[in-house]
Amino acid sequence: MIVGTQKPLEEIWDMIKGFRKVLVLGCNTCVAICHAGGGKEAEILASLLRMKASLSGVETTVRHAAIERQCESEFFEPVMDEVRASDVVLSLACGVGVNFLADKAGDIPAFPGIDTAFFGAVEKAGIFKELCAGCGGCILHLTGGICPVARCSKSIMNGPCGGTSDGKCEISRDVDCAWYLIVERMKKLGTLEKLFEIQPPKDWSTGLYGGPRKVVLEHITAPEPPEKGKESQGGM
Amino acid sequence: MNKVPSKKKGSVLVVGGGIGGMQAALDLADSGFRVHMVQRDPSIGGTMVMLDKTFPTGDCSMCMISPKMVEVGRHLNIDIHSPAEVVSVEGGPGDFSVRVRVAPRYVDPDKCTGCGDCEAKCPKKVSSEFEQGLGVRKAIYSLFPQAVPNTRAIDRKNCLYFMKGRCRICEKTCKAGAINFQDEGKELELNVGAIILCPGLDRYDARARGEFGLGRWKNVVTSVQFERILSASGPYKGEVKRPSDGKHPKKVAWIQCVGSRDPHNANPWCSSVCCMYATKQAIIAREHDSEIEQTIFYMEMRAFGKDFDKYVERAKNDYGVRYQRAMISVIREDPATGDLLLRYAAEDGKLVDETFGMVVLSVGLEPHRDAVEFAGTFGIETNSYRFAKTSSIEPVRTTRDGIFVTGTYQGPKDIPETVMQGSAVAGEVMALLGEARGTETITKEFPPERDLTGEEPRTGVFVCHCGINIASTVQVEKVVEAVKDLPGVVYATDTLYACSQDSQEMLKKIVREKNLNRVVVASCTPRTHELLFQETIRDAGMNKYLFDLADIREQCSWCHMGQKEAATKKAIRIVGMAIAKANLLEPLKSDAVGVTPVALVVGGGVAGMTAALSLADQGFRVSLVEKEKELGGLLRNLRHTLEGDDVREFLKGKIDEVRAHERIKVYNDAEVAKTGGFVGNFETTLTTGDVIKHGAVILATGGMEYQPDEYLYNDSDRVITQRELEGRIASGKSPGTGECYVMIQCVGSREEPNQYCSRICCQDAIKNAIALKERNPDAQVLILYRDIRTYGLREDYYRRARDLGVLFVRYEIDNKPLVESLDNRLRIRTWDYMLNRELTMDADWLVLSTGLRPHPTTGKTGEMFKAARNPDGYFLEAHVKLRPVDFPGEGIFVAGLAHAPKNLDETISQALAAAGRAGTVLSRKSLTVSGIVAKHNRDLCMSCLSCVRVCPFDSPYIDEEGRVAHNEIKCHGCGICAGICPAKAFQVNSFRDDQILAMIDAAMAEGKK
Amino acid sequence: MKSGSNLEKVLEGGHFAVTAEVGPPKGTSASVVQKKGDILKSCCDALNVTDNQTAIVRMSSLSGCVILKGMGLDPVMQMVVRDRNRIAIQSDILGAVALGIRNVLCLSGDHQKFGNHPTAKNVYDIDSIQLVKTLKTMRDEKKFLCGENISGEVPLFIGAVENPFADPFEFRVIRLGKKVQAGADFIQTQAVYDVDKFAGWMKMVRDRGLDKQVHILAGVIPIKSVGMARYMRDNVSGVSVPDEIVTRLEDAKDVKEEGVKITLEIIDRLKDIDGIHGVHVMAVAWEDIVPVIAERAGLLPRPIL
Amino acid sequence: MKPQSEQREAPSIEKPHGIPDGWEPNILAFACHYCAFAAADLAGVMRLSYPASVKVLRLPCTGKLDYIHILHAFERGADGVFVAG
Repeated sequence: MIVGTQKPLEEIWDMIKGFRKVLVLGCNTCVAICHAGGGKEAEILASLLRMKASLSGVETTVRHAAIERQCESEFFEPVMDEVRASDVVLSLACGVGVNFLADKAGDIPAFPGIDTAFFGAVEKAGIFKELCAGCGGCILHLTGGICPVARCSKSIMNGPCGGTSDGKCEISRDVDCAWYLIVERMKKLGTLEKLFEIQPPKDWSTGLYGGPRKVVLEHITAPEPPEKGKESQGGM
Repeated sequence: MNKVPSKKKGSVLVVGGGIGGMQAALDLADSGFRVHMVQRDPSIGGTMVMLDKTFPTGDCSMCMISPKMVEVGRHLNIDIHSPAEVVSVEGGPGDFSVRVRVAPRYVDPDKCTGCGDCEAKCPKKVSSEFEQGLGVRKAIYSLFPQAVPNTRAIDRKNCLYFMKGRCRICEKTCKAGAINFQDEGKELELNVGAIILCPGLDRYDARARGEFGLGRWKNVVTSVQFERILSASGPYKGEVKRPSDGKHPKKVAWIQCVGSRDPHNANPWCSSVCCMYATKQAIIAREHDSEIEQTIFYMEMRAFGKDFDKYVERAKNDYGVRYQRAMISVIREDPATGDLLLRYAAEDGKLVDETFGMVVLSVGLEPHRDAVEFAGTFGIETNSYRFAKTSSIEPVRTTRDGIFVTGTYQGPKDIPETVMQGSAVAGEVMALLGEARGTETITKEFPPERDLTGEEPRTGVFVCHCGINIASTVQVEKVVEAVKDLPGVVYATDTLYACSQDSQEMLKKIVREKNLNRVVVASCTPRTHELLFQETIRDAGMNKYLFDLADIREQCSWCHMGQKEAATKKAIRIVGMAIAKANLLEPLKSDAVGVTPVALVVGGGVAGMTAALSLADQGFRVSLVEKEKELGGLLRNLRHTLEGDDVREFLKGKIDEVRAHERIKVYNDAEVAKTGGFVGNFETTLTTGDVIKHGAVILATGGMEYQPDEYLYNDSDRVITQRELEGRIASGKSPGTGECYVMIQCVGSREEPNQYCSRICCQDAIKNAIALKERNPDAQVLILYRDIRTYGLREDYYRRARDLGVLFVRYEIDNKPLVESLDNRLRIRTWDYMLNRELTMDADWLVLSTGLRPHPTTGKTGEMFKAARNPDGYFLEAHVKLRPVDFPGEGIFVAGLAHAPKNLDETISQALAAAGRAGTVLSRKSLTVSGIVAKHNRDLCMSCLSCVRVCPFDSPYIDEEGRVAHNEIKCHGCGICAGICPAKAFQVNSFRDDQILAMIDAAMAEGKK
Repeated sequence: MKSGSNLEKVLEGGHFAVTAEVGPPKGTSASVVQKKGDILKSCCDALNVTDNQTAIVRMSSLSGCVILKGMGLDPVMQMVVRDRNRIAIQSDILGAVALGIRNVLCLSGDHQKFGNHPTAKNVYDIDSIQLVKTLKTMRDEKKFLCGENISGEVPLFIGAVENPFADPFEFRVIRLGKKVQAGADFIQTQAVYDVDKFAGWMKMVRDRGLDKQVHILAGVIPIKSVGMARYMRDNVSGVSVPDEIVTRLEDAKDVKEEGVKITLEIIDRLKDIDGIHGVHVMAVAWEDIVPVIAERAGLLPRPIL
Repeated sequence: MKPQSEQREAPSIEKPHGIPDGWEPNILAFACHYCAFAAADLAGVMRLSYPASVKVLRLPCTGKLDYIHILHAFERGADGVFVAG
């Protein structure tokens, strides 16, 4: 899932303090699961902003709402009146949702309430960790299912570098060395010899560095409108 | 099965109302028996209520025991007779007649509301027994604020009226008219099927040891006095102060073994608890006062219990407690300062003088002073120390059939073991009286519930004066006036005592007359009175959850005395909050689920077999699962107990009994493969393919003996374990003529990574040492130890070993003995701390006292039943003090070595306890679920699993569709799920978000004028 | 000869090589580099110029190399893959060769987190092994990474580093093998203090025959103070400083002298290990000790080839 | 999916100002039924005195407490919130 963390209140306040009618809009999917931007957090943030406004002597109304997913057009319908009645919408969705909302919100600004962090998983309650970088060219079959792109701080393909110590990365004792894990895991799988080969430089063009990406599923995309007269001829 | 009318009585007498007696009473009353509790003091509670905190978790003692006391006090099937004593006992198992003398209380419990006005007004001050003389009480009093029953009692010896014929102020004060100076007490004749003795303990009177100056030097206090000093509700409100001048002592000393382990001047036994309570007190003292320097003078650190060694390590490392191994010969006071000068012999033998601001005497435990007469009344034998006589294989049976014993009357012990024995005697009684279950219990009948669907709230408010308790501070009429027009309120009134019988009737009448559908009572705390009022409105045909209690006494009038205006304003807010909530309350159903009256016992060792037999005797079918071909477990390796009981004989008898029992089915070569379900309704599949449906499970997966690799064990045939030595002694191979045996203790125990005491090894070594010496006095036996931990009455054998000439030499962990092999002998070198030099011995045999480990299957089994384990791998009980055989998940219990290392008698006690606890589940036709549970809204739920991860009771789970679902049967209504749920998919009944928000609004609203 | 550099000649000639490290300044002064070059020129066969070491911005390695080259010294250009993508790397290599640089040492580079721009974006387009292979392809096949041809020769003596003390120990030799396979001509190792462990590693290296395929120079860092020893022991990942070294320094009257003695003892033992073809002395901010060490270790004079 | 329609009114918080004489903070305590609420009872039993402006709201466990409960109290004018469990 997409993991995010809420921005500091001061930063949010700086974004919205000039606006009189604020809508805090939560997204009840990934960011709700990581306790950063669901309906519950929207309600909490709205309350905090109301108090912040009051303490700053600014007359501001702050309302809150949430929808299932801010990355689907249809889900916005029930809140669009609220959106249009606002001076600014503070979206607690991931960056995807904020972009999407900006497209829909016309002349109403859409601001981010959270920092979208990474694709990750719950390690245990309250701890989320990054496991995939969305590079568009998966090589997990070569690395024991452990991703060096996302989990090695240098994203190297022929690790581990000389900075590893006691299985930890040089950047912090709290970070596991991904390559240490890869070697240990492949030992266990009996496939260590796969690591003897030199991995060639990675093709990064499938990732962020290749420009904005798009996936098109032709079997699902709406076909061109059929010619008139043929519409109801399908057997029922 | 046709139920043959039983000749056995379905009621039980519990003599003593301490924590052990309470546990036995609750277990029995919860499983279909009627209980008479006879308590000598005017309140139940015993010793535990006097304690501040408990080791090793630091939990507040009163907070733990108080709800239990309330439960006992309110239980429909427990009658408390107090202050009372048993006069005579006739008859036998299944049918005893008992005469009980109830002493006069001079206060009529039927009329008394417990308001305490009389006590406040009583002019006579008396030194308080409860505060150990550090505080005062009145002549009419309750033992302590949370007393149960909370009916006051007049202390005739100190009452001015009884002494001088005038006063009677209490009588004039009592608006309920409960004072009765003519009370003569009464005598009761009870017919019971079994008797449980738990009279509790006395503490050694340290004034007998004049050299310590107790009673002479003001700043020398007993450990119980120090408990009261530490207690936030005690005489010093938790401030560590000296009795002489109220100053904070900088240095505090604890002196251990005062009155214990001293056959010449005091009691010969070890009191088992003092090392740990002194450690606890030293820790808490530092928590209360960071300047304090604590020193504990001790002979041997007996931290033998579960996680105790870790606790002592924490005391040393995190709390700066200094442990000084030394005997104090004398204490002298500096009259100018009140400081105390202690003289002791340091380890190098030099005499040292050290000054302390305060000294705590760790006084030992002993049987109640009337223990001998007491035993006579019940016709049971005592041992030479006046404890009830029992054996290691029947640890809770007295010498008279049908009479059982629990707690410190059986021998010195701590709280969890007392509680465990409380459940154990309950288990024994259930087995004895199984057929009479349910024959004498009473149930309450209620009228049908009125259907309230669609009605707007019609709330009635009853504001209590509580005599003058509330009314003297809160202007009750003003409160009524202020709330009567609040939304939803259709009726508001005041009442003198809301809890009195006539008020209850009035309340019911008004509910019907005014057609009320919500009731708010504003009086005292819901913790003691909510159930009472809920029952009353239920009696009036209302759902009991349509009630809220506003606490305007404990949380208002009593803490704002003399501030009428402010208190009244606050009371209005409090009542307003309750009304706001009441308006949003909804009737709740208490669901019930059936119970499969079958037990699964995992593990066929002595724990598993004992539990299985007890449950089968109670009348339940039992499936006993043993992974090996044979039953018996670890005990098969043992021949005799320290006390000399023949273990093989005992074990054979048990196995035969299990095999022959018609209600026990044994599955050998079988393990649990998977399990599911919840209390009352488990379904477990075995590796054999058998599927067992059961209502409760006992995990008795046992332990293992540690296989050493230390001290040349793998290199020399002359290095053996205690178990191997036991075999050699039994077969006559040991001792050979003039042989020398050296034993090393704590092999594989009490050091990282196994920082725990294996508890059995000291006795094992001493048992074998005695056997060697008895067979051949010429044999030399030398035991290298760290601390000899022959706790309780086992101390006798330590003394016997020394008398027989067994030598004991202490070693320290950072200077362990060194062993080298010499042809057919072994050379052992160790540092002798007494002589301050190295000792070298050549031995024929080196015997290693190897500790215990949890059985490797413990982890796997635990995971399946979601039973947590401690860092050492032993099962972690639900609460180390009060729920020693339960798991947080209901219907799952633990017994034996799987829980922690323990001796045979303790394993048997725990197994009986597990059976007793399981009996409380299996004996019910159905289990009622409280209405206060979390409700799960699947439409809102995102299955994020936050609830699944945080719930302490495993009630949210992933269902067959792979989504989060909620099992309300397991839910305790704590609401942690609701707190964490990002989708607000959980709401706790009666604590819903809308209700809480409404209460916040009401709390913050300006009160009406 | 692949490159004809002095270092290559010394090593191919079977001599025990000595290299040292020159850290360029956090500024524009060429004289800083020249001064260090002056101190080191008579006691070393080649001088490494570090590349924004520990991710702290300094004068570029290429410039430092050019300055040393101008003094008639043989520079080793260190190149990390942290800051350049494959385009920049190859372009810099072309320029370096054009300016007469012949030795290149390929490294991953310390993570920017440690440096003075911790919020920088790193590159890590290719890793150090891929860099070695890229240089070999450029030299031997005269082709860029993309396969297109390079005009002109690319005479390079390719170096790589290895840390025998990092985890997982047994995989380190395998990884060294990958570097050799990728085309490394010489290896400079992380600083050695635990000679026993290092010897164990070298045995694994010899068992795989790698010592025959590549010149291994053992890294040495003289310790100047007790604090530095403790810091290296406790905080520098992948460096293993035995406690007894710390104790020796703690007990020493003259810590610097003791540090030198320890270094000499280590070099002495390294010389006896089969497959060690030289030492690489990294005297960070203590360059003037290198001639002393070289002298006392009997490594002078340096061969002139 | 339905948007969360329930909305709170605009807040009625005063602007910060100096503390007037005799002012007592308005404090709401959230207390666990099993411990802190029992402790509050005990305080009464022991006749310990504290300002009457402190009010206690009983929860089944402080784990039930939600951020919004605290914030709501502040929005309604609480000067302090005390969570004990």
